[in-house]
Amino acid sequence: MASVNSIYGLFADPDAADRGVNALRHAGVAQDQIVVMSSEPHEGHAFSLLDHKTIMPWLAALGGVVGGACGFLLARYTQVAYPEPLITGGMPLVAPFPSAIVTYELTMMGAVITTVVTLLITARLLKWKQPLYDSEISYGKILVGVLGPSGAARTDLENRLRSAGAEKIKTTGQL
Amino acid sequence: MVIDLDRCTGCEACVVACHAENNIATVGEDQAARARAMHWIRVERYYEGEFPNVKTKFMPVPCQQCGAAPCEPVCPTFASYHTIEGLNGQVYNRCIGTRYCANACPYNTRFFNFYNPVWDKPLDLQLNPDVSVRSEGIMEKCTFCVQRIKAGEVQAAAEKRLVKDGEIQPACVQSCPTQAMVFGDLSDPESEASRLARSNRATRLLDELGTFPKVTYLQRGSWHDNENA
Amino acid sequence: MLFYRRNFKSWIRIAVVMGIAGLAGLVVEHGLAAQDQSAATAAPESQVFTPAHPTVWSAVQEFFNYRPQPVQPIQFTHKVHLANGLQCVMCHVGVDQGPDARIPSDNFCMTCHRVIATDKPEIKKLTAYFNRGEDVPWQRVYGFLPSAHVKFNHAPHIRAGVDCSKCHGDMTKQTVAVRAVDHTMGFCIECHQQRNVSVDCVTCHY
Amino acid sequence: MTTKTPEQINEDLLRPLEGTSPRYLAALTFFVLVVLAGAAAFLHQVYAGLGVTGLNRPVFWGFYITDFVFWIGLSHAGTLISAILRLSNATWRRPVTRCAEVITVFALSIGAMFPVVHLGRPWLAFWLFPYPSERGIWPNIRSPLLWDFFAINTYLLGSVTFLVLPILPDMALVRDRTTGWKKKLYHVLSLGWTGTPRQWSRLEMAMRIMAVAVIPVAVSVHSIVSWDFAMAPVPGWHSTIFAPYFVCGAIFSGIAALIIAMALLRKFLHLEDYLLRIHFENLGKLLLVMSLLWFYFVFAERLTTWYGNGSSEMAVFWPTQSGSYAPLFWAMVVCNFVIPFPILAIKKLRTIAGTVVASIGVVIGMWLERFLIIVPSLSHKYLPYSYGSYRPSFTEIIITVATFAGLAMLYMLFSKIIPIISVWELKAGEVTETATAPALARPEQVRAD
Repeated sequence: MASVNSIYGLFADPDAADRGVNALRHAGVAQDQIVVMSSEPHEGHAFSLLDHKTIMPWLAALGGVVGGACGFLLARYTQVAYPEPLITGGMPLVAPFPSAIVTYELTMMGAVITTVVTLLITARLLKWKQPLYDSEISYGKILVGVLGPSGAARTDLENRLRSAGAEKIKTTGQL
Repeated sequence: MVIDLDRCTGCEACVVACHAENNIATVGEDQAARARAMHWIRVERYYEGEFPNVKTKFMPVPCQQCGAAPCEPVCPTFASYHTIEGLNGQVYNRCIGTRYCANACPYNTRFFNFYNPVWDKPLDLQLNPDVSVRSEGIMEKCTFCVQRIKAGEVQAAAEKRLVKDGEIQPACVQSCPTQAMVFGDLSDPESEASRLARSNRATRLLDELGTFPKVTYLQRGSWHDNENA
Repeated sequence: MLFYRRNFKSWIRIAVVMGIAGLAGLVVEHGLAAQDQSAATAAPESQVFTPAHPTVWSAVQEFFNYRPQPVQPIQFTHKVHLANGLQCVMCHVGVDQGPDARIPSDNFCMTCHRVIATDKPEIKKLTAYFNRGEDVPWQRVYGFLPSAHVKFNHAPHIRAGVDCSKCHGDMTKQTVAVRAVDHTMGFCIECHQQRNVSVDCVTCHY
Repeated sequence: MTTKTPEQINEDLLRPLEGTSPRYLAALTFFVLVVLAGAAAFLHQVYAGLGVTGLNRPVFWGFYITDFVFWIGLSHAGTLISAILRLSNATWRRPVTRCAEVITVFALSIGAMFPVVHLGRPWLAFWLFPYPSERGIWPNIRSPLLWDFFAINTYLLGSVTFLVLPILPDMALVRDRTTGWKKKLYHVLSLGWTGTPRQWSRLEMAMRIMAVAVIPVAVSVHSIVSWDFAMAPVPGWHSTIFAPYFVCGAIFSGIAALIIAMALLRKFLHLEDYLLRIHFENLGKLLLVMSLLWFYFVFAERLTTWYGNGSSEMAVFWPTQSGSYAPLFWAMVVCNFVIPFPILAIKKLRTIAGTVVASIGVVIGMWLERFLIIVPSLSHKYLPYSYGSYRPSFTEIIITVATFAGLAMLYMLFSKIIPIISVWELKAGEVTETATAPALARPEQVRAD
């Protein structure tokens, strides 16, 4: 943790956190340097809309199509794989309704798997060593901070965060 | 197969022959009382009329070897399937014992090995080496004595000829003292079985279910008869 | 006197001794009962035939397809016999006639070995069997497991011209037969397909 | 509820994770012992053969398949209800969803076990998996059991993710509030959750997609379970009404199970301030609707059978109405309709205790329903010569009982490891005010400064 330079303020009030984010923006901090963390989604607050855009539903739909295609091919292939036709009950080898059921189930499975994988990747999960974290978040605080600020801007950023309503200002790394 | 019910006397020779030919285990009194007896062919007995004018009717019921068998598609492992020759094959080693086929079978002609079968020695020496001995957890049923069919085909192939009509006989057909049963190739219109199956005395068991059974029962007084009269 | 005048400590001592004695008695009785039981179960076991596995362990072994190579009573050399110009069908006379290839009786072996190589230790073993009027207890090498429910017939394969070595390996290099080829279902099906023979399940499984 | 601060919520909901009482350990031990007894019974069955059950010809399916259908039905408690409530944005759902989803995952796992338990040769169950082998024979897609295999796996995967995804923030919460090995454990379990807006919005989106995906899957699962029966030409089974009938019954028993579970959690984890009467009342209303729907389906099914008067159908119909299975049938009607209907319809009776009584009735009634669908039909198949009957054996009963203990055991263990009420969702629900803060300055606007 200590290897990363950062300045952050802990806010109790989500409105103040909104102001804090704005203050950092006005200080000229780039979008990808601003870090916000909270123990609740705080829907309706402006900062909750950061990084809001995602193509997850389209990816899920695509995953569903791929899964469904796999399902149909599996249903088809497994019935004709044996060199001699395995007829049962006078049904066609690739029976339409059963194949449709398997196709449907694997469509859904494809969509579910794609959603989970997309979530894990785009939400940057499965990275247990996060560069910046403060366990006070779990006590209801909202963290607004800057990753890798220049040492010169330190006091300016601290002042801006404080005037936005930060309860505590903390720094990590060598600043 | 064609079974003439007017000839059947209910002697159950077919049942005994089937047990001997196909290594069917006798489960013992206790298990039989719990409805776990296995008879690939059974003689159903029905009574008609009021005492004392009672008439008994016998109906031997083997596996009907349906053309569109309900037991086949429900098997998840292809243990139950349709052979090229049109039999309902039962592949013992592939059976995992879901017993779904037995539920789907409208004729109740499928039998489950609830325990491992046991033969008192030296009765195991009379086991037919051409038929495998099924163990616990396996579904079994009438095969139309597929071992005899295969042996007949091998013999015919060795002699470089086709199988003759009536050359192959399942154990039940062979043992029937009144010759009520006839076995033959239904796909050959000239065979004796085909000829009898076209008779106007012909009926099929639970025909209305659309299973296309390959066992034909011949009897007088059927509605076919009245229609034609 | 002896009983009611004792103090607490000695009562405990008595209790401990009686407890140990009781336990010992239980152990002995249990052992006897177990012996009884094994005698009771062993006897009928030998009197019935069942496809059940004798032990759980054997069932596990079969599940994982573990089959040790059998040990033959006599180190019969296929190599030498074939090198001396014998053909497979000379001894395995049933191979083109029925399901079983057949192994000749020691009577058949002795037609030659009364005079040939009588001084070899393995032949002496054979002669001993013959003199006792016993068959040689050959161990099965191939053969499908009962749970495979396969009925194999040698004759049609020989008639179709399948070479013995296809399934049994090169016998000119083996002494006693060993499981040189793995008889899996894939192995059978591959050949059946190549030769355009039926691969219907009931061709072999019934 | 509104009086609770976020810190109090944390305290209340994380308390069960902090220690165990002797009473908890005693109950857990009891359930573990019952589960072990069930496992022993199953091993005995594998060793001795399926003959130790009461099954026979023609009743080849009995208690195990009843349990299978029952547990799969019960699994519709969670994910389906929770998904519907999520999509309809019902705010009262927040304390309910997780304990419902847990029932789904565990009941489904237990249910999925039964097709293996009932096999004649369970060690070959892996043949149901479509995997390539040198035999060239794959599973038969045409078999309804294979549809089950695919449907249950999809549903299990879906409901596990549906349960696990919203747990991640709570895992992070627990991680921050504990020390030592527990902190390490929860650090791993939280998958590195920090709570950035990006994570929150992705989670929200994923949950919305999952909710949309899981509802049709849940419907399909129980339809397919019903098709296990409806595909076979057995009188009483071969019916087009079965799929909706089973789905309805599944939701019915699922809600009942959820109400019972919630009542128990409320009592034993002291969650009186979170699981309120309104939750029981709302679920009670749902249960009432399902009870009426269930009655409608039973009536429709019975009516068409009776009116059609087919001889083979009537051979199954009469034993259930007035013959040997009649006591069970009418007990089912009492449990599923006569008891719950008045309790749930009269507002005064729709209390916590009232809904629990109704729910217990429904769970028993629905188990009976599954039994009555399977056994009478099998014992009266077409040819009267082969009619049969069925009596369960001790082995089947002990395994059935063990699965109930198994659910209790899994539930108890789960509630010790993970907060049974979603902490962050509850806190998020507390925030009612709308944002009045200024919108964020756009980056280009900032540059113009």
